[in-house]
Amino acid sequence: MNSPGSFYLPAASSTMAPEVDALLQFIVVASSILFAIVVFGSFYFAVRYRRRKGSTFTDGKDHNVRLEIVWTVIPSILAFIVFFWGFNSYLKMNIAPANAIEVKTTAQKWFWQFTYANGAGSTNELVVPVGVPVKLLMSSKDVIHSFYVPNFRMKMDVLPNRYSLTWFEATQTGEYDLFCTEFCGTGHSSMLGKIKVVSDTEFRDFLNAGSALGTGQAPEAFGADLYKSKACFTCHTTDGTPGTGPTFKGVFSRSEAMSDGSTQLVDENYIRESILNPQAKIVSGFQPVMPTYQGIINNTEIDALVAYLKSLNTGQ
Amino acid sequence: MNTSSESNYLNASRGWKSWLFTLDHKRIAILYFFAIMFFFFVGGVLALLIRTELLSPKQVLVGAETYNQLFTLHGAIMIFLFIIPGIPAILGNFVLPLMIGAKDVAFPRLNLASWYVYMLGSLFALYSIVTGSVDTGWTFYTPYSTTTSGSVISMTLGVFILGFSSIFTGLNFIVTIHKLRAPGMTWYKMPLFAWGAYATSVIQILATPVLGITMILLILERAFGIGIFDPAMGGDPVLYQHFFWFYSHPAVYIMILPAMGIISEVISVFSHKKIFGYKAIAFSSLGIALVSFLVWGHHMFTSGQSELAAMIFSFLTFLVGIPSGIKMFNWMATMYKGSVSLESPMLYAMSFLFLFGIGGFTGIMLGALSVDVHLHDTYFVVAHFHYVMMGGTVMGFLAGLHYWWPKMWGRMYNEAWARITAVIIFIGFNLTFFTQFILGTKGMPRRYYTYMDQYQPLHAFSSVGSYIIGLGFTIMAVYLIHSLFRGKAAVKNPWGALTLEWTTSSPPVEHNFELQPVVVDGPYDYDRIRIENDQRIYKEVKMKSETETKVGL
Amino acid sequence: MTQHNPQSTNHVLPLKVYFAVGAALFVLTAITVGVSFIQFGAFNMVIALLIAAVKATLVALFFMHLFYDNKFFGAILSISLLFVAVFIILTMYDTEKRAAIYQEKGGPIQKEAVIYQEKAP
Amino acid sequence: MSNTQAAYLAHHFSDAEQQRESAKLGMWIFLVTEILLFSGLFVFYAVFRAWNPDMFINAHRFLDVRLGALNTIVLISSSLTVALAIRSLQLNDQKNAGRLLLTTILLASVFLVVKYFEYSHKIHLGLLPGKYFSFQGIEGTNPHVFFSVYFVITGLHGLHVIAGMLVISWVLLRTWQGEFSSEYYTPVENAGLYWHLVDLIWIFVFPLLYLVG
Ligand code: HEA
Ligand code: HEA
Ligand code: HEC
Ligand code: CUA
Ligand SMILES: [Cu+2]
Repeated sequence: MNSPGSFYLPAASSTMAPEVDALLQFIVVASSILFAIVVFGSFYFAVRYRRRKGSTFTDGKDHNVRLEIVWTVIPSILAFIVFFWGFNSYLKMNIAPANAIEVKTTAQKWFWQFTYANGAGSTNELVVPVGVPVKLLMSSKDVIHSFYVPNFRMKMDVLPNRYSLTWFEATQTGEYDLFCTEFCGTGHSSMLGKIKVVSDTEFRDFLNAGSALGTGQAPEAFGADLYKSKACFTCHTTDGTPGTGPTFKGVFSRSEAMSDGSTQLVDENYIRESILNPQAKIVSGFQPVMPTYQGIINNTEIDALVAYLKSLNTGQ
Repeated sequence: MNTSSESNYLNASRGWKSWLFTLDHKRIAILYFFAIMFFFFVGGVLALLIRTELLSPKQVLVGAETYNQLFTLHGAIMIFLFIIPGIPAILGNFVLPLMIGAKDVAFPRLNLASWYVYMLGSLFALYSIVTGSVDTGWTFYTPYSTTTSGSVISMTLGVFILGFSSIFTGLNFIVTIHKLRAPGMTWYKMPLFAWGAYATSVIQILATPVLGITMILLILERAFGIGIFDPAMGGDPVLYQHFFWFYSHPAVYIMILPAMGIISEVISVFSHKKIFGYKAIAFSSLGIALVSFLVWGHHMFTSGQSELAAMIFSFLTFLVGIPSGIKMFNWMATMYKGSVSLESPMLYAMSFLFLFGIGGFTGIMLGALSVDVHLHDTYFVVAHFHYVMMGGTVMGFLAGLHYWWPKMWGRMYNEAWARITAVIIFIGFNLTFFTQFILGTKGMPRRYYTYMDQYQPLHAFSSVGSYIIGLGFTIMAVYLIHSLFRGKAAVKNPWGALTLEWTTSSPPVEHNFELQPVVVDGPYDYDRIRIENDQRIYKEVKMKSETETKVGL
Repeated sequence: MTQHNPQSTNHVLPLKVYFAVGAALFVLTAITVGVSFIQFGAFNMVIALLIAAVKATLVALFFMHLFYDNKFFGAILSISLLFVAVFIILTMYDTEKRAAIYQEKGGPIQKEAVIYQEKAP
Repeated sequence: MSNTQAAYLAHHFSDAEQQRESAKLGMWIFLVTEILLFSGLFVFYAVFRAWNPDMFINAHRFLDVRLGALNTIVLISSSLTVALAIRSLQLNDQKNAGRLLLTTILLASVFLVVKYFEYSHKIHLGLLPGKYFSFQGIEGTNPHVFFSVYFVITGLHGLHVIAGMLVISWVLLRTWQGEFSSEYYTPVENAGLYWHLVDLIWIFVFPLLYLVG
């Protein structure tokens, strides 16, 4: 079921992908033939009947009902075939098998948040078992995003205050790109993620580890993990260059000018507030675009992040 | 500009007032020509900036926000300020009354008003650019557009105002075609460009008001939160998409139908053969216009709309392909056993056939539900619509511009350079956008300012292609401007065409015709009229003065 | 067609016609208000729209002279109504049928609601 | 061809009949664009009513049926007076035509005055759309949406009433100056068509908002 892909298609790694490819290729072939007839036919006539010196009298044959019928009916038949084929696969794409496992997906500027049935969660990395249908129940916290995995040939918009659903069944373990394909603002093109397709046992391990994340780790190290897994890095760098947000290099106990003119010392409380209620105080020179992590990050995780930010100071 | 001593519409009166207050449809067309070309130039430069930014996977020129503004402005300017008014307002205004033997359009004052409204709308758009710009994409999807900073309101207000300009033109054309045809010009003796313009106008009348109300509701949503589109206030963003595409899908046929009309003219004239399937072509225009209102949901297959609605929209989408195909086949049959000369308008027409063919068939791929799920919002869509808009409409526009240029200005351009340019643009275009089809099938999403490394080579090819297009247009600008000042004087009928606009002088006299033309033959009766091509002499059999007719009776 | 006959477009209707139509419109207004106080459930909407349609037809035919004028104008009006219908019907075909496959997809949106809540597993 | 006609014949028309027919056709096409402009609002209404029928019914109780009915009567009467004004012109009775047009404008002002009272009552209660909605007593989800529909439809319609009044004032002025007669009255006819359309739209708005909610 897994085709390696070609110069114009990525590898087909879900159960639906080969079906989509088949129709796509059918249309490519059928329309190439029709295209050759019409366009190259015209070009041939243009050359074959090019104007020569002398008389340019041409005959007056200006219609032929039989021809008109032929070139109405044949394309119509083709169009019907394509329609039914496409619709058939589309229905399959939309009706999840009953045994599908459900993953809740929240999109938010500009990252993905996944929650599994047992409460384990992950950010920007969806881990799924191979050969098992996975149903995504999706909604957004702000604007419309769209969940797109080219290898699976699947895409579904994620709407605010509304559910949308889709499903897939991966046929091959590996890592696949996840894109956001609905324009959602400044960070649209960095709203990327990965789909990690693993074996059944690995998936079970992941679920178990997921609900007990961070135990037995030093807070700084855990915070560093969170910096990656909670997508802070998409906006905050640690090397001193400002991104969408201020850099984390030397952020702790820095005095920061706010857009309302006040200054603010970056301490534990301020960091906490920045994470849970980022719109409260805006660092001057930046847009108020940082999403709230309310409900996504718990207290231990905030503490870990604070410890990590502190460590960035002493590290230098 | 014209050195000959005869009086024509260009030299009939002088001074800027005689232009800014003119009621002459030909002069209004010229006013439109300069305004619209200016915006095409701006949109094109923005496109080149986009392509330069995409040369490498990381930032090259501008930041993410600026990039988002670039493609929004590129899309909005190209669509609302260039391509929708383009052919109707420039070429339609200029030749439609001439073609049907009228002295002017039905409501000359409204016609002038439409130009001023256009300018006003464009001012609003420009105002929004200087006051923070917009970064929503040309589709203004909610709730992004109701929450982003920037001056969305003045841009959408501009779009709203531009709608009126479009409505005025459409209204004028419908009435003109109904009421002002010359004696003897029956519906079936009308040139096919007039049919195309008619079908276009019908769409403009029926669809544009919905764009208007959509923009009003969007503004109200943004300003007061009325709760129709913004989910935070209880609205439905997918409903916005219905509203938007109810206009914007038919709008794509506002763009293509007049271009198809031009192609029908050019192919028949340059094949010196009667157009094949006149009625089939004429009615397929109307067919496309009507069916175009039933398919808008194909832009929303993955939006979370009902699966049943998606099914209906997909089915109807395929129906639009059939009449477009009928046209293509009839054009081919017109060339069969014709006497084809490949002068520059015809070269652009051939480009049209090739590029619109590809664009159309890829439209069919997008119309197929399951395939669209993969391709939606990838570069495949970007490539599709550039193939139909740039490769279809713009090629049609260029064909028409070269075809009627001698009539508009009374000057010829340099034919050799025109042919070279047609080839350059054709090559550059395919390089730019064919690569994007492959990018799309490989999964490259659109509106991405940075991208994954694996897409770089194709993006680089595409950018190089766009520079070649830019070179082509620069050459074109040079030879066209050169022609305005230094071009050879044009004869009445340089191409040996049979439609009425070629029976008056080049450029036409102020009131179009010396005498009221009376139509005897059909517009493409090449079988009945012998044309001595070498001398390019056209026997004027069609223009008979009214007195002559009366004597004849 | 009658359109080229100036007589027909200059057709002067007797006063009677205008007053009769006006009276009919008043009466229909009274009826529709009256009926709205009776509960017919969903039929209230149907009745109200039917009466409105009758009133609109009267205005169009007599006040706007469509009855006597060029039939083409009537055609234009009908076509525009047809497209309004297309707009409403196809849009509602979506908004009403979203729950066809998944229950969760259907239904109106809640104000300020984050409907994304933890569902019991 | 009479003198009055010739005076208004634009150069690009061959006769007055052609000009008249063109103007009227143009007007009808313009009316089409108006209908489609309003179509979006009817979609707005239909979609949200189908989603929240109970809320719509609860909320519409806050509209005053009596005032709505009064306005319906006023608008219908004004439609009648325009129609009669045109009839008077057909009979060359400029005086009467002027009087009837004036009545139309007065009726239109009555309509606006009534609307003013309706609006101020709602503003007073806090029944404004969107962000400004502050009323608490309506059951159902998002009752402010009903008032959005209400204000947007009646607001746009009100703007059309004002535009119609301006147009009618203009033809009234020209009637007083004796420009129209049974030979030439196309502008009045077109102004009338526009006014009837404003009436037509109200005929649907009234039951949808005031009666069935
Ligand atoms: C000039 C403008 C123009 C034209 C003419 C068309 C023509 C068509 N378009 Fe295109 N389209 C756009 C401009 C245009 N489009 C734009 C701007 C967008 C994107 C907007 C955005 O999102 O920003 C878009 C997007 C778009 C989509 C949505 C994609 C997505 O976002 O997922 C779809 C889907 O169905 C589509 C389909 C079609 C079809 C079926 C046609 C048909 O009309 C094509 C018909 C022609 C042919 C088919 C070729 C000739 C036919 C034959 C030789 C006969 C044989 C035919 C058959 C066998 C069927 N278009
Ligand atoms: C008519 C419509 C039209 C036209 C002609 C073009 C023309 C071009 N477009 Fe555009 N494009 C759109 C409509 C159009 N586009 C739309 C609607 C979008 C979507 C926006 C969105 O997502 O919201 C888009 C998006 C879009 C993108 C995708 C951006 C993204 O998704 O991130 C790209 C990228 O390559 C692109 C490139 C180009 C290029 C290289 C050209 C070139 O063909 C341009 C060539 C033209 C020139 C270089 C002008 C040069 C002129 C002269 C030198 C002078 C001539 C003067 C006289 C004759 C007087 N366009
Ligand atoms: C979408 C981009 C984005 C993401 C993701 C993001 N931030 Fe921010 N952040 C910003 C922006 C923009 C600012 C500055 C404006 C403001 O103060 O709100 C900011 C400000 C901050 C500040 C205050 C910095 C200072 O110099 O005063 C802290 C602390 C912070 N973010 C922590 C985090 C943490 C921890 C995460 C991840 C768990 C995170 N941010 C994720 C965009 C982001
Ligand atoms: Cu999220 Cu684009
Ligand atoms: Cu479309």
